[in-house]
Amino acid sequence: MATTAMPHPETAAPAAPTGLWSWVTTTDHKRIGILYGVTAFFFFLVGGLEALVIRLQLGAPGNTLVSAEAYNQLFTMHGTTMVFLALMPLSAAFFNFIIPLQIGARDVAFPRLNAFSYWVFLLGGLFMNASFFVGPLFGADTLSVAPNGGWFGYANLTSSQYSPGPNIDFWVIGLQILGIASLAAGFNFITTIINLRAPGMSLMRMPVFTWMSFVTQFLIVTAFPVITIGVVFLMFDRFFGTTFYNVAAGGDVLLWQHLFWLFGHPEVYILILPAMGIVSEVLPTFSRKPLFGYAVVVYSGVLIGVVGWGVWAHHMFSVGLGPIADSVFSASTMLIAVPTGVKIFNWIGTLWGGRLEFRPPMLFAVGFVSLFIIGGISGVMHASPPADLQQTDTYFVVAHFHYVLFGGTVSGLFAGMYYWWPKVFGRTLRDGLGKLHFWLMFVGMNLTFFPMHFSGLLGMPRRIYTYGPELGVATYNLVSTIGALLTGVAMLVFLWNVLVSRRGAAAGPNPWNAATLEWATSSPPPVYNFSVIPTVKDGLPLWREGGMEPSPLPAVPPAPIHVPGGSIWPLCTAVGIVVIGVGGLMHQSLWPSLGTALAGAALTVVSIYQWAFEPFEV
Amino acid sequence: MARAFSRRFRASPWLAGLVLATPLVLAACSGDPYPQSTLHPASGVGEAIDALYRNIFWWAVAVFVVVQTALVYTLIRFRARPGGPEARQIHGNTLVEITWTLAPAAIIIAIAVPTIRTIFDVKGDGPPDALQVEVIGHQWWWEYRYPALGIATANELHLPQGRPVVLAITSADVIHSFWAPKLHGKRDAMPGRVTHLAFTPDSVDTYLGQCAEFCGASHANMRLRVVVQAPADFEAWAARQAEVAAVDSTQALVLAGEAAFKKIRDPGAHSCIVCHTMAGVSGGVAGPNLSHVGSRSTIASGLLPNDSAGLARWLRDPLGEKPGSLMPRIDLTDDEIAALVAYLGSRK
Amino acid sequence: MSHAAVAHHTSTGLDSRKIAFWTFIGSECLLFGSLIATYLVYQGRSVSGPTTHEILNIPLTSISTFDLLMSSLAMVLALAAVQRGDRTWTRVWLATTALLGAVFLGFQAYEFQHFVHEGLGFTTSLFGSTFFTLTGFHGAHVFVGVLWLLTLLVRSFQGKLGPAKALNVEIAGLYWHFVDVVWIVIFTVVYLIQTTPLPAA
Amino acid sequence: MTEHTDVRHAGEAHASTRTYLVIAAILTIITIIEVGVFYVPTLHAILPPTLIILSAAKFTLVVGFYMHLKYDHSLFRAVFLFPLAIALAVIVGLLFLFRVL
Repeated sequence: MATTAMPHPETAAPAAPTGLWSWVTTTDHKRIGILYGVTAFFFFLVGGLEALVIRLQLGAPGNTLVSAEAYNQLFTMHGTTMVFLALMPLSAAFFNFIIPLQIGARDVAFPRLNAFSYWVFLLGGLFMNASFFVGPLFGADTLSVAPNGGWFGYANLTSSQYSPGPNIDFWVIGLQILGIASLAAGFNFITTIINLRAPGMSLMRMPVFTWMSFVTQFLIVTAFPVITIGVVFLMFDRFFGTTFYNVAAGGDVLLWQHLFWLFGHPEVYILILPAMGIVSEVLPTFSRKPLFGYAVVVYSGVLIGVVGWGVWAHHMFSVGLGPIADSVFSASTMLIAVPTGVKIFNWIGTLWGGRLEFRPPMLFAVGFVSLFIIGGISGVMHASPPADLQQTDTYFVVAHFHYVLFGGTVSGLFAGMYYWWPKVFGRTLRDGLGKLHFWLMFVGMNLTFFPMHFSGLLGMPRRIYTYGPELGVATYNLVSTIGALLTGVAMLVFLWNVLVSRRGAAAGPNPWNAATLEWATSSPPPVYNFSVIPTVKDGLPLWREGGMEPSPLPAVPPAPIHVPGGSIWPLCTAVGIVVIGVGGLMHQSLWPSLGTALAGAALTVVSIYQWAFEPFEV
Repeated sequence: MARAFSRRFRASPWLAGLVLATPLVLAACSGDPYPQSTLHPASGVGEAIDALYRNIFWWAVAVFVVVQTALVYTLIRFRARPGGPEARQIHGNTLVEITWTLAPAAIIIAIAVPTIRTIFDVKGDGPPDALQVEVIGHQWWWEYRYPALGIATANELHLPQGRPVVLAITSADVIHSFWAPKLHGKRDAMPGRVTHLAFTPDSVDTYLGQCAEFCGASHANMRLRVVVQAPADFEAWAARQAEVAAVDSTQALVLAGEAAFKKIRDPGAHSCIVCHTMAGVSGGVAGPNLSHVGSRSTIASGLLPNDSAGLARWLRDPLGEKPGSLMPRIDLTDDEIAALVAYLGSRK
Repeated sequence: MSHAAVAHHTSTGLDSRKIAFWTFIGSECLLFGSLIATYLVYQGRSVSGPTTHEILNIPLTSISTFDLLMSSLAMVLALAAVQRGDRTWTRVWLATTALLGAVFLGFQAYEFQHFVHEGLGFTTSLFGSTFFTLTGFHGAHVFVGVLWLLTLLVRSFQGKLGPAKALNVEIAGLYWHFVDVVWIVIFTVVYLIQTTPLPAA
Repeated sequence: MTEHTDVRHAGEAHASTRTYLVIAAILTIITIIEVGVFYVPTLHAILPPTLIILSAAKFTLVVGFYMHLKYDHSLFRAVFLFPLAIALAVIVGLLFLFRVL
């Protein structure tokens, strides 16, 4: 692809090319961020629908809305979709759009690698969800070959002996594809944050959202290889008949649990840290004062990331690892509650003495803090192994992680959406609808998940498609179902707000009068982000006198700016990888499987070489 | 709007506290509406776990009230009022940071000490004279073996009251988790490993429980009961289980049922004797031991009551009752079903 | 990789590709770390099939280890040659490194075929599964490395690998040395530390 | 972080060819020792620790000299050693949990 001609100083910056081809070949971090956001929110709605059907089925004891097999597929896909296809990519949407702007860069370090990450994510998500519809290709009816082994896919239930169908093959190959997307993005953002900061922006002057994203990327880069190996073993067991998790041959089912949770716990910090970063940006802006204890909040985030590697076996207290291992992991899990608590206190410290304006971003950020307190406390309650023996695998744990993931991450992400919407689209979402959305979600969320503490303590295990009336948890489940419906309505209000706001008043560069660098450029920013790369003198450049030079940025770039063109090769490489995956899916029959896989491999290799030798100047 | 917001918020901690307390109050006074409650232990170890849980619970409530109140108070006091004070540009306060780092650390230690102590209390090694029972998880039912007494049963675990018991737990296929909440926390049943639960049931009662680790299609239907009997009753039960229940030859229906049970069907796997053990008749091990199925209160791992209606429903369509069940749909005539119901019912 | 980027502003003065690649190598430590941990955890747990003593050939593998060590030396000399702009020696050392890598793959192919012949297949036992997966992953990395080196060789013959492109060779070198270092660990962990007792000497 | 605008020429403080040959010789010697120790039955008891130390030495030599970690910016050390430390901790942790150590 020819690179875009360099603009002559007098002429306005080159208008971003339009049309489908420009989107398919885009390497602009802002467009990739929008693509991530739209795709991830679509999958978030799919995951939400799956949750609604689950709640309708559990609304009453002995319900027959869905069969056992269908229910197992629904809860597996709800978990997998929400973790891998909704929350992580929604965070990635913010990484893509906001990090380069916050550190004063024109784009990420490797724009084409960035596009590659998105396309692999999109195709991986479609591959995984195609399992709902392609049953007939496997001689089964539709809605019967979606993954059904749980988002955790414990061995040896997921072995070919106990899960013979293609269900788990979709899950296994889908996860490997999505792993590639996350890893590629991880290397890209670590390099971007290290190497493309504006002059004067030392690490301790970086915005907290970028800091938390930086820790998140290190967790991704170190955690995903472990689950990749765990899933490789499962793939080899299922495709070639190796004996990694085959108990008869000496294999150990606990190996999967260790490898999965070694990834699993850093994964949940990958899910929460970006939202914590967003809250640490929103609270100061709407309290009209700096974040309380910036350095402490940053170091707490780093500490959470590091200690996050030492807690994984608290998911395995009922396995009986022995009192010593249980004590060690209980201690490390409780230790991690301290920096998390410190972060919460620092947020309250930020609010203290502020001039609090409860605009929608602030509502969701405060909602995050309030609900995350409940989630954090209920988490500590089963950090103690004996108590966990009663709580693990029950709805008490479901309540805990929904308070932390829905009350926490989703509220944080909505705070981010309302906060940066004007920067991304140039128009602000309506306040009134935003508040309605918040209150519906806040009440709906509490109605859904608070009763789960009780159904869990009263002995309702997880992942059961039905339960007897004698259990005494029917009312709690009914309330949860009503809450889920209400939360669904809240999502509709948000979509309505998105539609209605398309023609709102144009929001200027800094509608919230915030402090960080992304608010120094126009809304939406030009394709090259900053007419001139500013020099930063302070952690809050727009609030401090002389915090940023030149201030304000010149409207037209004084010198010609090179804007890299598009490239089709990231998409082609992504297609190649997914074709290999489709080949893997047909492992029952040798030649079609080998043929498809080799074709995919060929496409991938050719695309990589084209990508490598394409004239492309960053 | 801000005022409505903060009023709604001011109510939430007290509302939450109240709602949190209801199950404790409710369960304590009414019959037993919560058979699988984790809050009503009926064994020494269960009480130790419950005591630890309550200790942590009250710490949690205290932290919840303090922190949420601090948040709500801050939201109300510093909300933007027309003509109100500007925000104070505070950057941090080292002393405050130290205090609210040490405070949670102290609470954590206050929880960690009893936790570690209880961990060693519940690590699953009973006294040497404890009753040894092997618990084996299958896809989707429980098998119990009493090696000392030489008997095997399914889904309903009989235990003597007041005597320590050690359950050696494993699985014959995938991972399950044995859990009778009122007696002890759950312990995973894993293929290729043996894990243990040790406890002493306090009082005579029937305790409900179910599998707590996702194990496939009918994970929800893999229920269990622990029937704690007075020592004398337990001895009688065990003795009864050891005998071969004689067939009452005067009952034509029972004899027809025995014939139907022994009948080799087409395909062979549909014959009862291939999968089930019936003392003196057959030795199949794929399905539960039916030698004394008549003495159990439920069948199909707690799904159906053990009466003629329940037995008939199960025999007519096992896959409908328990999705994915390994027991196939056998084409039985109504007469055969009636005969089998009588015969199995007589296996007391 | 694409030709040197226009000198543009970086916070550390280092090339982004080198930072990204060191991060990639760090991530690969976790990949091979998990594979090695699994091999060690499963050692001695196979219920059937040949054991390490009956099948592993230490002399042969020592030679292939030496071969890979020498390829690392050739790689470093290739980089030095590119930086000097010495086209001839660049091509000699790049070709040598690729050749030594190919020889290593030859050793491994022979060893795999020999093991299967001796009754240790990929699915025979835990030892078979873990051994072939660990050494197979490493072998695949060596194969990619050889392709990468041959690509650089072709670029050199096309005159597109001048001193300004030294970074491309340096990054290929980082990859190659890392693959060599992983083999150093595998050689010790798999071949030399055979915890199952030695047969009577 | 030092402020540089130009892309610093890679490896300007790199080692000379002679160093590389010396390193290659040392690596070869260590490998010979490793294999030698393997064949000495009396040393069998302390075989694992010695071998780990020897391979760690080779590891450090290659990473330090051939991969330039010793000469290059400390950032590369951080970005490599932090994940390496996690990998080692994971291996040791799993060996304890599976009672191999």
